[in-house]
Amino acid sequence: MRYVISGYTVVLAILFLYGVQLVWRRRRLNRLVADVEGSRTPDRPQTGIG
Amino acid sequence: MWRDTLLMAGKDLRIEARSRVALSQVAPFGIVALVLFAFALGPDRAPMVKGAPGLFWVAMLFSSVLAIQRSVSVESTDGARDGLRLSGLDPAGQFLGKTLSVAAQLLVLELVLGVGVVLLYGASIQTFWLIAVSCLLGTIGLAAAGTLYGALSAGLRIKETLLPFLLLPVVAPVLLAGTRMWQAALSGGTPANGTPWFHLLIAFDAVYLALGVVVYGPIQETA
Amino acid sequence: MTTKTIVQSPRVIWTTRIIGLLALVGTGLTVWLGLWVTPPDQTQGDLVRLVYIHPGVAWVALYLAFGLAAGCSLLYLWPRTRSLFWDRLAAASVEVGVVFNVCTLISGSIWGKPTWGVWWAWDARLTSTAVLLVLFLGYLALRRVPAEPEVRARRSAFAALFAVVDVPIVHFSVVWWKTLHQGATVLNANLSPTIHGSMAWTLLLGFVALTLAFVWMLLVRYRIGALEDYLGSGELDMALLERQSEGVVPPAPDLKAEALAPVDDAGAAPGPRAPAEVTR
Amino acid sequence: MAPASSPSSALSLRDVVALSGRFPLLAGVDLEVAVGETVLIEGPNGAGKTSLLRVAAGLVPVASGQASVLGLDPARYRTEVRRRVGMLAHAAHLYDDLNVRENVRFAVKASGADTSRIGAACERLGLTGRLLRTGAAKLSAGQRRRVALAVLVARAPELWLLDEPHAGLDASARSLLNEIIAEATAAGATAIVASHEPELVASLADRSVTLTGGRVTGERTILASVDPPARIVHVA
Repeated sequence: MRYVISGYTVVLAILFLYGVQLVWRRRRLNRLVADVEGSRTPDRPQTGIG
Repeated sequence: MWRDTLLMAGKDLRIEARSRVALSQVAPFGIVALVLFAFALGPDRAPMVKGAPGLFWVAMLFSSVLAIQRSVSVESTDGARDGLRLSGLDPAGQFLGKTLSVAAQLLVLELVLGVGVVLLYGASIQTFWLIAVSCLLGTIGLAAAGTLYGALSAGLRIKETLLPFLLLPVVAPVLLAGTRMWQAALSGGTPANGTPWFHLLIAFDAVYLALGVVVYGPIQETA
Repeated sequence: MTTKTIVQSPRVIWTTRIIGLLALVGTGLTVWLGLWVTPPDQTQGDLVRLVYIHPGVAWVALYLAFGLAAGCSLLYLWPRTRSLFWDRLAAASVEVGVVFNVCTLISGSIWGKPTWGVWWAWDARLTSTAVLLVLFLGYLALRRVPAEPEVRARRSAFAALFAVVDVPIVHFSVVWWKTLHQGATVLNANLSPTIHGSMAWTLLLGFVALTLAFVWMLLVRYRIGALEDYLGSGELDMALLERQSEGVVPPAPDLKAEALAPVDDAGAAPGPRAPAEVTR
Repeated sequence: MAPASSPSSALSLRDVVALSGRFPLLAGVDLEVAVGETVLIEGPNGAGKTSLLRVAAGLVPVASGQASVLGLDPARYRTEVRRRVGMLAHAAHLYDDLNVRENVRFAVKASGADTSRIGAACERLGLTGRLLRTGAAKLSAGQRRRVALAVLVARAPELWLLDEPHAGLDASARSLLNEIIAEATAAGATAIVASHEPELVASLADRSVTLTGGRVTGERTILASVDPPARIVHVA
């Protein structure tokens, strides 16, 4: 059972951490893009990012 | 296409004849690798003889990376890359010519390393034709896949580090097939021992030769 | 100068979220069913519980992700369907696939230790999986070399093609390498235990949940690629205008549109800004 | 493979846009060059002169618009176009490990041209005696350029694309170059010469086109009333 638990833990942890990392990267990029677009067209509010 | 192949191969081999990079740098590197393997496996003959086929092919694989890098760098001086595109040579011919010249150099290298394995490790070859077939087919595969990856990495600034990483896993089947055929040859195996590997090498060669003929032109235009 | 914005339609956003949620719930259920509800196997005991995740992860890594990457790369290379969409999808697929591949190797290795007594038995399937991992790590390394998106896309698509044609050859070579040397492995019987009842359902659920997790990661990773390209191409409009203002004759007002339109067709335009991409 | 053609126009560009990544090298060029013409391309550095020649040689793909070189689409008949076009670029495209004669032979053979003119071409450019057996690595910049020119003379392409051909040449080599261009066009070839020193080529050219910011911004006829053969006589 030791092996089973560790197998589940490792696999799920890797997938979960990768997913968190993805979301974090996307958020950061969304913010960057919002900044860039905000500076280009200040009159136009950003919509629907992310 | 065949005329261009010969022209290209002739040009590359002439350059090698003049610069002797393969002879004076790549071949000694292979010998050094063989000697280092011997050091690693200890002074006893037994593990060396047992490992001889694999060590031969590992040394070949590493040396072929060097040979490919040389073949790429020949075309990257003085705008020769543009020159080759402008030359009017058929891209398929360029690919086959480069492959041919690399294969010719690797065959000489195999001869050197083969003698090295026999002399240094004390391996005795029982079935000579298995060795010959594995070397010939393996070399074609190494040269074709290498030339293809060389072209892919030609425009990259960090090709020296990237090329081995891209190429070596791809040519792993050549290592496996070559090693098994050599093992059969050293232990006096029957032709049956070599047959599946023979097919595998032919498939590998055919795939990468065909890919190169079709794709070399488009790769060259990707700059 | 028209400012194009990179927005995602609410539909895509919500689809992504729902898929992510389903993947989470599905995986959670699989874990619960796999660890507590299903019975242990007669021959393998509790070890059989690994069957609910290992094959699922392997299926995603070996078939789904790399099959998708191969298909996308081909579609990119085919002139009629050439679009950065396929390139980004291929890249996303390979990256996510590599993560699943690592999970496959780890879970396979953990399963192998109690079964075979060693972490790495040079089992044919695990070995070809490892070679596949290295091949596609090379692909990712190649992508990391700075280049224009179109150049990078072409180069990567070729690299993916070269690697993919190698996969069957590697597979056969490794299988023969193993079997021709030591005779057929008898351990395969342990790897495919008879499955019925709650086990079958859990297995199926695991496959579905992991596939959904893959799809969710793919969508998010694609979005990241699109955003990165968008940020990288921010200077395009400025470059075009500057270039034209070098001319003595004032450029025609619609010149920029003309100059860019065909690039759009070729899929070479800053993809995420094109209207078609907005809904992705 | 390619349609056998005796086109009336050597180069025809219609609203051609060419990109390097996202940078527009050419931003909508219209240019017609008739067979037998000598056209001078003028313009400041970075105006797109080299890019125009590279598009004509099929080295840079056309992103939009239409290009036809010797009546052929350069994207479709890439090899065919490159065999019939000769380009003198900044780099001489020489292999350092080969000597002059070998470099010339390889380049001429590669283009499928007759190798019988090689000797005369080398002699013409002063590549004789020991120089022929000198490795390309030991050549000076001017000598490299002469080797590249010898290749062109031996190949006798239908369309000559010369990028700053006078750069790095001394006065006698410059007048030799002009002579060669004049002879080639007299024999029916077309020449497109990019230069920011137009006075060096002006005596040869039928007309001059000015590029700025990747577009054609001016055009003038240099020797309006002189038909090519008469002018060649005059120059030679």
